[in-house]
Amino acid sequence: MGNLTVEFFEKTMRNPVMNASGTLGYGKEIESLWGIETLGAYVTKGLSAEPHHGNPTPRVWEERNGMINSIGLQNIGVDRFFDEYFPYFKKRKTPVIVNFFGFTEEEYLACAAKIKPDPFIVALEMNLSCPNIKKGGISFGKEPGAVFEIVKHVKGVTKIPLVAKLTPEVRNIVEIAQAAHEGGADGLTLINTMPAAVVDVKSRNIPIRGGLSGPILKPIALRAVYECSKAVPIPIIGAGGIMNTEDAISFFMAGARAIQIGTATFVDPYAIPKIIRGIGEYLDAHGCSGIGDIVGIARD
Amino acid sequence: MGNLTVEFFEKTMRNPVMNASGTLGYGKEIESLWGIETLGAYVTKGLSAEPHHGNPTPRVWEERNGMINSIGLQNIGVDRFFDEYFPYFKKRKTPVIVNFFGFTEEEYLACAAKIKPDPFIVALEMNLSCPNIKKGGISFGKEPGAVFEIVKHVKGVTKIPLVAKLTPEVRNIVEIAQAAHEGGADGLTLINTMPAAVVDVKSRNIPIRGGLSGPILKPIALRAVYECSKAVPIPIIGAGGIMNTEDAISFFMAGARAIQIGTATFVDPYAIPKIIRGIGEYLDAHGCSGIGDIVGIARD
Amino acid sequence: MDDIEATIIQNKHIVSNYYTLKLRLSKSMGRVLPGQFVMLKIPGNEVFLRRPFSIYAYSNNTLTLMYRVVGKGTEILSKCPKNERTLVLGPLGNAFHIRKTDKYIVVAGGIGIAGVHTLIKRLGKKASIFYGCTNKEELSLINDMLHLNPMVSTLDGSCGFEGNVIALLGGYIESTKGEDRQIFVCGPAGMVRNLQKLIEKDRTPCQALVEERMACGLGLCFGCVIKTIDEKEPYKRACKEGPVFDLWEILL
Amino acid sequence: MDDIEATIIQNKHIVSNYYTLKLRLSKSMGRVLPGQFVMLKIPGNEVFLRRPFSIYAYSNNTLTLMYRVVGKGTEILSKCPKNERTLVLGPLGNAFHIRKTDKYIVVAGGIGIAGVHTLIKRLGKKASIFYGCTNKEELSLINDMLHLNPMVSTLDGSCGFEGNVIALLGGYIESTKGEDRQIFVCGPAGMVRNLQKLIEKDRTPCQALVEERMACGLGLCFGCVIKTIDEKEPYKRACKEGPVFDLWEILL
Ligand SMILES: Cc1cc2nc3c(=O)[nH]c(=O)nc-3n(C[C@H](O)[C@H](O)[C@H](O)COP(=O)(O)OP(=O)(O)OC[C@H]3O[C@@H](n4cnc5c(N)ncnc54)[C@H](O)[C@@H]3O)c2cc1C
Ligand SMILES: Cc1cc2nc3c(=O)[nH]c(=O)nc-3n(C[C@H](O)[C@H](O)[C@H](O)COP(=O)(O)OP(=O)(O)OC[C@H]3O[C@@H](n4cnc5c(N)ncnc54)[C@H](O)[C@@H]3O)c2cc1C
Ligand SMILES: Cc1cc2nc3c(=O)[nH]c(=O)nc-3n(C[C@H](O)[C@H](O)[C@H](O)COP(=O)(O)O)c2cc1C
Ligand SMILES: Cc1cc2nc3c(=O)[nH]c(=O)nc-3n(C[C@H](O)[C@H](O)[C@H](O)COP(=O)(O)O)c2cc1C
Ligand code: FES
Ligand code: FES
Repeated sequence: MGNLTVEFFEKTMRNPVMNASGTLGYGKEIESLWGIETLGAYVTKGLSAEPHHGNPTPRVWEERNGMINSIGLQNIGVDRFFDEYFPYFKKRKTPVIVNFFGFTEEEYLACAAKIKPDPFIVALEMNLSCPNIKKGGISFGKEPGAVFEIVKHVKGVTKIPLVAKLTPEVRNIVEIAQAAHEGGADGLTLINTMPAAVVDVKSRNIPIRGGLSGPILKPIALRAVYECSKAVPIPIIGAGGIMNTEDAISFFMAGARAIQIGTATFVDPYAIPKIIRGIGEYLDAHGCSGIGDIVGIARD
Repeated sequence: MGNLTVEFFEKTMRNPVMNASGTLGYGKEIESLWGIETLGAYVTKGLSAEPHHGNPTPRVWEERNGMINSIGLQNIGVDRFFDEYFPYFKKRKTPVIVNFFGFTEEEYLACAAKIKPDPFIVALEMNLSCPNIKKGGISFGKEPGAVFEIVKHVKGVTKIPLVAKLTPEVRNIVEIAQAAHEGGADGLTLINTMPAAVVDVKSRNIPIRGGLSGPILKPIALRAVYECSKAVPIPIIGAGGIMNTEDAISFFMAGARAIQIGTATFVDPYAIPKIIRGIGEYLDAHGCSGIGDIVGIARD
Repeated sequence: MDDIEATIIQNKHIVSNYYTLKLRLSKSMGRVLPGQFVMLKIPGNEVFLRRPFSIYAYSNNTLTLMYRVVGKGTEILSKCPKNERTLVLGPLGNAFHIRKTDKYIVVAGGIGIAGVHTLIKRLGKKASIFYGCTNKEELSLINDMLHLNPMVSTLDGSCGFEGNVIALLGGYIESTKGEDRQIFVCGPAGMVRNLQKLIEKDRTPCQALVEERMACGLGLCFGCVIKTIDEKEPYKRACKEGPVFDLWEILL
Repeated sequence: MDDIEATIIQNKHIVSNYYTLKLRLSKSMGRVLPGQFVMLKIPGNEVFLRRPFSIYAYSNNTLTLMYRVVGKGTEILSKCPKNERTLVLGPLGNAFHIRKTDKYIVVAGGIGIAGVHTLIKRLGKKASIFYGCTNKEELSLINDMLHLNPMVSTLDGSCGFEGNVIALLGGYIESTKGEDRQIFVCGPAGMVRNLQKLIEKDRTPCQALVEERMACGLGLCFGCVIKTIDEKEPYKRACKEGPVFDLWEILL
């Protein structure tokens, strides 16, 4: 099979496929099905400077061709992750991207500052969908100015490459991408979930309000990847409803240099290894020497 | 069957169900299947002060559980509509909501000013998703300040009740709803299509970038309806992926006082009459005296 | 015109990826004109929108379509068993207008034959038929017209003229110069463009059945437009003002 | 544990909306413990996520589930014919822990019986079984346990004790006071809460099998949590740290 290796921020990854943050637990949970080293990089569950309990249930709800989650960023905190889990990835020579968040700018900075550079840390992925509790709960990723500031400040406390993960709930994702780039982001992940709600007609309840993921998100994500990849020179990691190899290829063609797979793993726990294999086969069948041959080739 | 009649802006409508703008042509096209007077109100195709040609093809594309359109607001102009089509609705005693747009504020004002009050015009529906060509193509509906201004100015040139139709591509639809209300909007329509794109892996093209509609949109629309209905006192018209009676009921429960049906008509041209009948049956079966009994009753 | 319940009574493979589908309708479609089409619901819920197909034949509440498998919808359709139920919206669109003339010429390429089949049946011996396809095998698509002596071309030369059908037509057009002719065409966009070039000088009267992506088929969405020479309102709906257009009024 | 191809060999209606589903697996699931569950793919593509079901019985690569039709997924499942193929991810979750004791008490309500079925088979005559359901007919769900002399209650009083099973259990708990007892429970949340109240004073050792909405079943998503008394980390995953929890450690 062809060469799937990619360089990301001067680190080599076996392939351009990662899990999406929050959809592969702390990593170890999948080991009875497939080895973590299958991944190009493991993206951590969203971590914060201090542990968080998350939301009460229901936390997940099925939607036609998608799902809504309201996990509420439950996590054991960045310190425990590095004590208890990080050695596992190092032992398995699996690069890690550390997804992190905060409810205030200070929390973002505190968390980023705690993470020490390491040969197996490819990047920090900064979740900008998080509500800013000092600004009435409006999330950090909404205004170009605010994005510029927080990215710049985080860059000031870490030497690790920084990827900004953007929310689609903005007026124009291209201007947010540009602001992140100008703030110093080394890459972008597009996109996080889209806010949504369910009405249960029988019980006359709104059982859940949360983030929409899965196939439903794909056309929205593809648009974001395409438009942002034309507007900024930094690498883009695509995410949103990638269920199979064809979906993955479409993200590369739209301009993504790597992809993340989330909800698909819940539907088929082998989705990630299958898609990695599928990408290899696609490249072989089309005489490509690497993923670079198809990144961003789709014409409008 | 129970009473479906609703009062909207002091006009009586037979029922709270409308077509969504742009999905029932100029109205006459459906007459060989069912009578236009079936509708609570007919919502016009988006009209502008001057005619517009619209976009080249492809203009429509199928998505899993939805579709993408890029019609480009083709229309014959507001004058021709009132000359050639409006008398048809009057003759059939069918209330009309006039959807309109502009590419500059002046065009919005010019169009609104041309529409004379009439017993059969329930409201003007102002499409705020339209790109402002004087502001680099960013649409009018994106910033609370801009929305407040344009709504206020349009209110200054018409005595007809004004409904603002919002785009979901904003940082926080609730603040847009509030701005529209403060600007003087008498009602809101939530939501317009969500920007999306398709990559055709075989041809390595992006055949279409446009607005996503259909079932895919429903959870996003429900969230918008729910949150905005809690935040503003003006009536909300819900739209987005309503395919059947249960979907319709869920929008009422989330807080909509009327609904619009778009894409469903393409899948089943009888979707509108079926849903109207279904709502009546639901109200009967649940001992409701009118739609008011269920509007906004869903609890979080 | 209505949305009519239908039952598949036959779904037959013809050759390569071509099929015919016979449907029994639960009620009459009313009068069907040559060139009209239907919007067919693809059984199941894998695909969302309906698919447009020309009315290949219709009589006694039995509708026949001829289709080519090109994507997801037609793929699913090709696997639908007998007795599967579905919905057919139609008849839709305008129709070929048959004006009295000396010579009727019908030109079709590939699956385009489905669009002119009822027209050919109507014209009978009065029509000169030109049909282009890929190879000999695909000629079974016109098995029921052989008595009308169609002129055929195959791209691989395995039968008839070798090359495209417009090249074949060229000689005929030349030899009937000056006569009052009327051309009807249905086929791939490239073929129709070639025809346009061929007869550009004489601007021979010609009607073309065009294909555009459709969402509603009813004129509701303005998704299926084709550009015309009408400067005031260039985009006309293929499903409503079409699918048959005067070749000299459209911009391909 | 693996995602295993499976073929439906029987899908049998028992009574009202209860069914049993027998699946032949293409390979062994390995060791299955009482209380464990599987994530079943619902055939077709109408529903998206998998559905969790307790392992009702398992031997020789044959897996049996007992299910109740409550929504879209189970509705579709109830219509799946023999020979339909699907996928079964499992065995998943922790298990009931059987500690040596004088008295084992198994309490189940409705479809909750599926969660304790393998446990009852394991305990055999050593267990006192309490089963609550709606009416006499539903007692056919425990047909294969009648030789174990289960105590039954029906809400309509059509068989056994009239009322809920916790009320029935009350007398037994009273009469065995002071003995070393161990309770296992699986049933609706209300029933488990009532049990908690009943034995609150003595805090009788009790393990509860809980149901939460799940997306992955593998501990990946943190969607299925249940609140516990652990102040540092209150939310535990029902699919990973559960589905069996110490009744005195969870907050219902
Ligand atoms: C008026 C008219 C008459 C037609 N008559 C016939 C006929 O008799 N026999 C036949 O085989 N085909 C006919 N077609 C083309 C046929 O509609 C498409 O081949 C079919 O819709 C493809 O569907 P799919 O799901 O297999 O392809 P996909 O590519 O998966 O379809 C995706 C979408 O694109 C649309 N689409 C794709 N290709 C075409 C096309 N060439 N034209 C229009 N829409 C397309 C589909 O309708 C669908 O909405 C006709 C088209 C039109 C407009
Ligand atoms: C560990 C465990 C074991 C279970 N064992 C059984 C069993 O042996 N037999 C049985 O009949 N049922 C069992 N259930 C409940 C069963 O999973 C649900 O009834 C089923 O998922 C409902 O699916 P649906 O599509 O019919 O309902 P819908 O309401 O349409 O389902 C929508 C979503 O909600 C989830 N959901 C709905 N109800 C429940 C519920 N009670 N518990 C968890 N998720 C739910 C579904 O999984 C799905 O994701 C078990 C649940 C868990 C967590
Ligand atoms: C259960 C769940 C938990 C998630 N948790 C996080 C998180 O902690 N941080 C984050 O940045 N994104 C989180 N996401 C978003 C995903 O990483 C991803 O961006 C999104 O789900 C779209 O991809 P998908 O459609 O492939 O799932 C979560 C998504 C899901 C479904
Ligand atoms: C083909 C098409 C054309 C549309 N044209 C307009 C328009 O002119 N003005 C407008 O405000 N919304 C327009 N819309 C948006 C719809 O009115 C509606 O808000 C949206 O489609 C969501 O509803 P649905 O999911 O029921 O289709 C159009 C939608 C479609 C699919
Ligand atoms: S397909 Fe909708 S207008 Fe023609
Ligand atoms: S269902 Fe995903 S963690 Fe339990």
